[in-house]
Amino acid sequence: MPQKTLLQAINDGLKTEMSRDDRVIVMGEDVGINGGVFRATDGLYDQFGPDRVMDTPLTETGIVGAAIGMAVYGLKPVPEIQFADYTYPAFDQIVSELSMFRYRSGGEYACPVVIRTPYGGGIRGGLYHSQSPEAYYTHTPGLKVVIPSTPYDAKGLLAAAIRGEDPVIFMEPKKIYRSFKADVPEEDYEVPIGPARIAREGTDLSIFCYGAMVELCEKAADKAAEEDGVSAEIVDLRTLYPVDEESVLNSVKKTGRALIVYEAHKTCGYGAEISALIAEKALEHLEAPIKRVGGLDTPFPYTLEYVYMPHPLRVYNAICDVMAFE
Amino acid sequence: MPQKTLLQAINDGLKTEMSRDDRVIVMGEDVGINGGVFRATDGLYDQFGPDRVMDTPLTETGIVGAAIGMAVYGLKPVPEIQFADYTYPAFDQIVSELSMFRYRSGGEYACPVVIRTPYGGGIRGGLYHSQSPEAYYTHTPGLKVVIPSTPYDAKGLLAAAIRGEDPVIFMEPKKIYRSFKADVPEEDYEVPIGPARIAREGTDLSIFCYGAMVELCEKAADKAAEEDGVSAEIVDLRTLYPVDEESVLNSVKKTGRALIVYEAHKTCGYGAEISALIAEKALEHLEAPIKRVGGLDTPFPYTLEYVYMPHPLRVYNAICDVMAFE
Amino acid sequence: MSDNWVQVMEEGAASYDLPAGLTEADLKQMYEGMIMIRAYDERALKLQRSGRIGFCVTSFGEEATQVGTAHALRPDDWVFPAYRQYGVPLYRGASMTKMAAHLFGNADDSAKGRQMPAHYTFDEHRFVSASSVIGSQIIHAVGCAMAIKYRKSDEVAVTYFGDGASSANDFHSSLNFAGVYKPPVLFFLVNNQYAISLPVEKQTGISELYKKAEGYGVHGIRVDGNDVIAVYKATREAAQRARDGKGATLLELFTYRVGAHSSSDDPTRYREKDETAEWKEKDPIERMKRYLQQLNIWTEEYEAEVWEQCRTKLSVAITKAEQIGDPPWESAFENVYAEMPSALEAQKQELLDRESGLELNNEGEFPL
Amino acid sequence: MSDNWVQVMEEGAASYDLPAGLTEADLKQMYEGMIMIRAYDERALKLQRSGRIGFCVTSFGEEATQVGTAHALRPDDWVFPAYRQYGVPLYRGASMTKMAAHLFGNADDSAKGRQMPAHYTFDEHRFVSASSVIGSQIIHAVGCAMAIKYRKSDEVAVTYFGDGASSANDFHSSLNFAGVYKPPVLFFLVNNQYAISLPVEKQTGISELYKKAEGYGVHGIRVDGNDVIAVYKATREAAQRARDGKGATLLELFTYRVGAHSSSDDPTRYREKDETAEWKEKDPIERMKRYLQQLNIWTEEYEAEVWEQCRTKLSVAITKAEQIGDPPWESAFENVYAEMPSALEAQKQELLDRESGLELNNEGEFPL
Ligand SMILES: Cc1ncc(C[n+]2csc(CCOP(=O)(O)OP(=O)(O)O)c2C)c(N)n1
Ligand SMILES: Cc1ncc(C[n+]2csc(CCOP(=O)(O)OP(=O)(O)O)c2C)c(N)n1
Ligand SMILES: [Mg+2]
Ligand SMILES: [Mg+2]
Repeated sequence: MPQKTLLQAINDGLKTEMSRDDRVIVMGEDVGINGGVFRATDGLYDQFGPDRVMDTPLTETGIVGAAIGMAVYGLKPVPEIQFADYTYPAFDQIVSELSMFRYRSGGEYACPVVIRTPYGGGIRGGLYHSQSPEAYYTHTPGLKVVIPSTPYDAKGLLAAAIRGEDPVIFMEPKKIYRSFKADVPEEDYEVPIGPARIAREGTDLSIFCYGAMVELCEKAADKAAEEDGVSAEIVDLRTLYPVDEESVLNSVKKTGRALIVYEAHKTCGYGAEISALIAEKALEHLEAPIKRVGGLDTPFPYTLEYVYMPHPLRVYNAICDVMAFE
Repeated sequence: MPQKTLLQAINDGLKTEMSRDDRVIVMGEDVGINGGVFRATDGLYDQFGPDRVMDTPLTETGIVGAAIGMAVYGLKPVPEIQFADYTYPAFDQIVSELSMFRYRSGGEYACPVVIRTPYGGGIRGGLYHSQSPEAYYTHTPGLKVVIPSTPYDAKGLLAAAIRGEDPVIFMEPKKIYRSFKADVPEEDYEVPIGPARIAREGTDLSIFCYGAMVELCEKAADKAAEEDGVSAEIVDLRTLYPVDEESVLNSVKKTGRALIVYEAHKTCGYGAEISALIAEKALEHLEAPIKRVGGLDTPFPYTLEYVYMPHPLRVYNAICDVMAFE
Repeated sequence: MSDNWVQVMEEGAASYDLPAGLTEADLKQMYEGMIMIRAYDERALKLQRSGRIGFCVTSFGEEATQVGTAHALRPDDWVFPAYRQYGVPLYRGASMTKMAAHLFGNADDSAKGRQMPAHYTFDEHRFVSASSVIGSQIIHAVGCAMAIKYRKSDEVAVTYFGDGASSANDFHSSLNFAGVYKPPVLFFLVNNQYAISLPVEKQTGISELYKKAEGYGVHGIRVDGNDVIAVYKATREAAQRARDGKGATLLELFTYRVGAHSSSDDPTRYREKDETAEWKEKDPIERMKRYLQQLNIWTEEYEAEVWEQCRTKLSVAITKAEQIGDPPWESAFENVYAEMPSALEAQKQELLDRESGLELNNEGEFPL
Repeated sequence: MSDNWVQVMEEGAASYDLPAGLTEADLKQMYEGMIMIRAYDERALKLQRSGRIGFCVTSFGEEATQVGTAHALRPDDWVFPAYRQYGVPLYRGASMTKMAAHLFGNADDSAKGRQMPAHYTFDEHRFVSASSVIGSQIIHAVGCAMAIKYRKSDEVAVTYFGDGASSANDFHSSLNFAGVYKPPVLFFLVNNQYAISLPVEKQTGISELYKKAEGYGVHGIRVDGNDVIAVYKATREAAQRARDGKGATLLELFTYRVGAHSSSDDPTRYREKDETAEWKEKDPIERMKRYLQQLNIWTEEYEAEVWEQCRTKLSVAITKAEQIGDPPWESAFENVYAEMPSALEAQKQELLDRESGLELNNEGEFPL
């Protein structure tokens, strides 16, 4: 089976979906001739031509808005927003239009647009190329929010998103775009939107995470296993909305302890929802406070990126804290 | 002492601040001759003239962006966004610019802009005149988020916001704009940004809420007191960011039970943060799961507004649930 | 008449030839269509004033902008309206009962009572649901037209929006996309000279809004928006250009908002009665009537009959609509997604289990 | 030369009079200013290529747009730049050590190492911090100019942005506000014909971008952006108009991005070498040199000396900057608010208590 990076898996996924279905249209800034600034759309322009791989003017609200109109007509647009930070100029189109079209039209018009966008830190992108805005979108009914952490899932979840009937914010952890390779089948396949993935089974505490944080939590868990004999279960949420409540609650019922790790600003980040979910539905199973390791409640700094972002050692420390509680 | 509605208190507050400081500029759609669609700026145009009460073109990004430029120059703009739902076209200016100006300029440039905006349901405004987007802004470092629930606080918090050095999203619960009157001093005074208000002392459970939900929680608490002898403490948060952690934790430590009530979509709403805060820092004091009563995870419907919004009886039911847990 | 100003019926009277292949039947149809809108508005406002519906929008004085455009389009052309263009589905033959159902936001409403009145949706008439966010629909029309072009179809997508909307973000993104991709889209900029209280002079630095098109390489034209035949003619030509692959046109339909912004608005706060009176003189229905008179196809009886029919149609529909109740409360949970996620199902179940706390609980008043 | 095309130095040579009250000293100052930018770019790129800084932006070929405008402005005029106009503070006399500190994002950087390189901020030079979000600074300049007007001051606010930015939301809101309020603001649209890989022909439907101003009732003009004197002259006049209360001007500075978009970009993926070569011929520094030669104020020694001085200045500053370390990690928590909220203080304390997990942990590469 071919080994691919997460980025290559996405590229592969786009090619697969475009080959299967001529309703699928890719559009965005620099996605055509240039193949995307991260090269996620590399080769698509040559293979599918300018009508299906559209270089657009510099307007994210235009990109998302036009994609909505295309979807209303019956196409399946897959716009790329160059950085998740630049979804904000399109915020109104995403939050007021894309997410609500089906509802407000009484079900007459659907908008199955899949917005792909790289997010998160780890490439020294500073304030405006590093943000993790997933919580804005998980707080917006009508949207699904999906974040893969492995090449296999990236291709499979993208397929499921594109074939689905709902708008999806498909966020790609750019930090691990190229950092490792793994098996990715040539054939097309779907990884369903919804179910979480147990990245590692464990019995002492549950770590909930997604995207680039999964790898980092694995490192921290390794250290905790080696040095403290802690058996951590790592739950890769994959789909943030609708969340796999059952997997979250089952894991925490088993281990009795919960740690949530995310890069976004801690306050009101997505991890708050997971914590609140547990505190509402599994409190009696808890043997320790629910801890969150998040990004700082500051903008995302350039030089001091490493201060902002969760680090394996910070996660390790948090594991120790949670385990120390009696 | 004069009795005023919340709306009149805001109008009074604006007049007071404009009289005190000629750097204060009011701007927005229909705020001038028309006095604002809710009449919050009524009379300002006549009193202060078109240079200080500016009717603007229909562009929220322009309104907020221009206000930022004015603040950089040294003014204190107080833009009105006609409905909180229409902050989204300005989202990029709020989240990328306003909130980060001080940080990214290493402290060289501050942006003390106070964005006033009515939010929430209760006036049959349907999908786009009813939203409660506070969680988007509490998840954005650099912003302060303030929501008054009484006429007294409205004037005092507005004064503190305008006199402060930081950008503030000042959200006004439109449902209770005119629903009751209360004492509002003629003189100017500040209610500091930060501290919560214990709206009612109690010993059995803590209800955390803000804005129009406070009145509603009081009704529910009345019923619980009468029918079940429950003594509920009601904490009106007033400032959502930075939150008054101490008051939240102290209350829950005292009562051992927590209920959080908000109108925004439940998932990833601000209540999730309060729950997570408690689950992290006061878990050992809890005698029951932390419950949230929120708006539905649906867009905001018109006819079925009453299904969407928290209702005293829903809150009452939740009080019973929390109290029933042993 | 200059190159960029389309007018057919002189304001006083005049020009007796039937333009652009219009038959007498066409003219009558348009005339009746405008009266239908007028009657609809009068009735809606009455319903609102008597508290039977919560809110309404009217389009007094702007009937020609809706009827003239609608008459020129094909039924399979896509319409992305603002809130003031319900005359278009009415003209396209939407069921009056459905129209009324939307005013009440009842169980029969095709928007399922989820939107405020004036946010109609009719997929069978390609009249696409709009939000209340000013200007956001414009780019949807452009995207739809890009899809039409991609499919090599000969439909046209059109969008309506106001002078106020010309300041919004998506006016800019839309005109820009239209200039770049040249899709078959028509932009109807209904310049009624007000955005709530803001007169157009304060909305933007030029007075002829069609000129905004030039900066995007898009064809722009100004049309007398109170002249239904001119509106028809200009639309027809622009649609043909679009179908011929020649791209977009921005049509400024110059008119006046004779009524209030909505049932919540009080225009005496911000404009002079004289100004409004002046524009009442230019009423598009009266203007058409004079035209029909000169063509000798108008009689008092005809007029009376048209009004009578419109009113009856309305009365029947409204009586029916008023008997239909609210949508079932469970319907608030539907159509958020193609399938209801389990967490939402659970929220529904929670209410179902209790069925308390489900009464109306409004205190405020809608302000604009 | 048409009405809307400002050029002073003919491309070959010519026009020996000193225009607009410029002295020889002025000309030399501008010439030296352009060389300083060129030298700065060469050095920055070298630092980046050798891994000593993480990222850089250059402005090869666009030096005249910075120097010509800067020379025409007063030091108390406000500048709202994009990322490609660091030549402006350089020309206004910003400390070279501070400039270099920003390239390294070190403890001495006035942005405190919080922004990527090319996001300078210098309050003492009224050079205002910009975000990376394209176009968002334009409206800040407008707001600043509205404040200037409110205060009846005679400063001017200016903003720089690219052809790509003309598609952004705040280009539209800004020009619209400028047309309505007529504040003293200058819009420098630096049309370098590319937005990363997108050529300007695909960015918008017209080729002369200054014409976009008309749709807003704003004065627009096109200037040869490789002709530093023309840029100076046009800016001077527009600034005077603004100070005289005559409102805004959009100046399209027509030029070409000779280099890559940034240190991460590879332009061979999307444009022909020939095209770039052609524009290298039109180099603004060479053009000015020929002009100075004709005025007999250029010698080889002079040229060599200027380069020498620039390079020395740079070397000194960079050596110094490289010795300064990163900002202290605690500084990441400062300046979020005027005073640090206690929750943030607690987050800081948490790291302080542990001081572990504070190592660099990057895996990706910056792509554009
Ligand atoms: C983005 C946004 N901002 C503000 C409003 C509030 N609002 C509703 S209608 C309106 C004026 C619209 O004017 P125009 O576009 O000229 O349309 P008209 O009402 O004249 O038909 C405003 C400001 C809104 N609906 N959306
Ligand atoms: C809103 C937004 N979208 C996308 C980007 C990514 N991006 C950075 S520079 C750039 C092109 C800008 O082109 P132009 O405005 O012409 O300026 P130039 O680089 O040519 O000076 C893009 C798309 C961004 N920074 N901001
Ligand atoms: Mg209007
Ligand atoms: Mg450019």
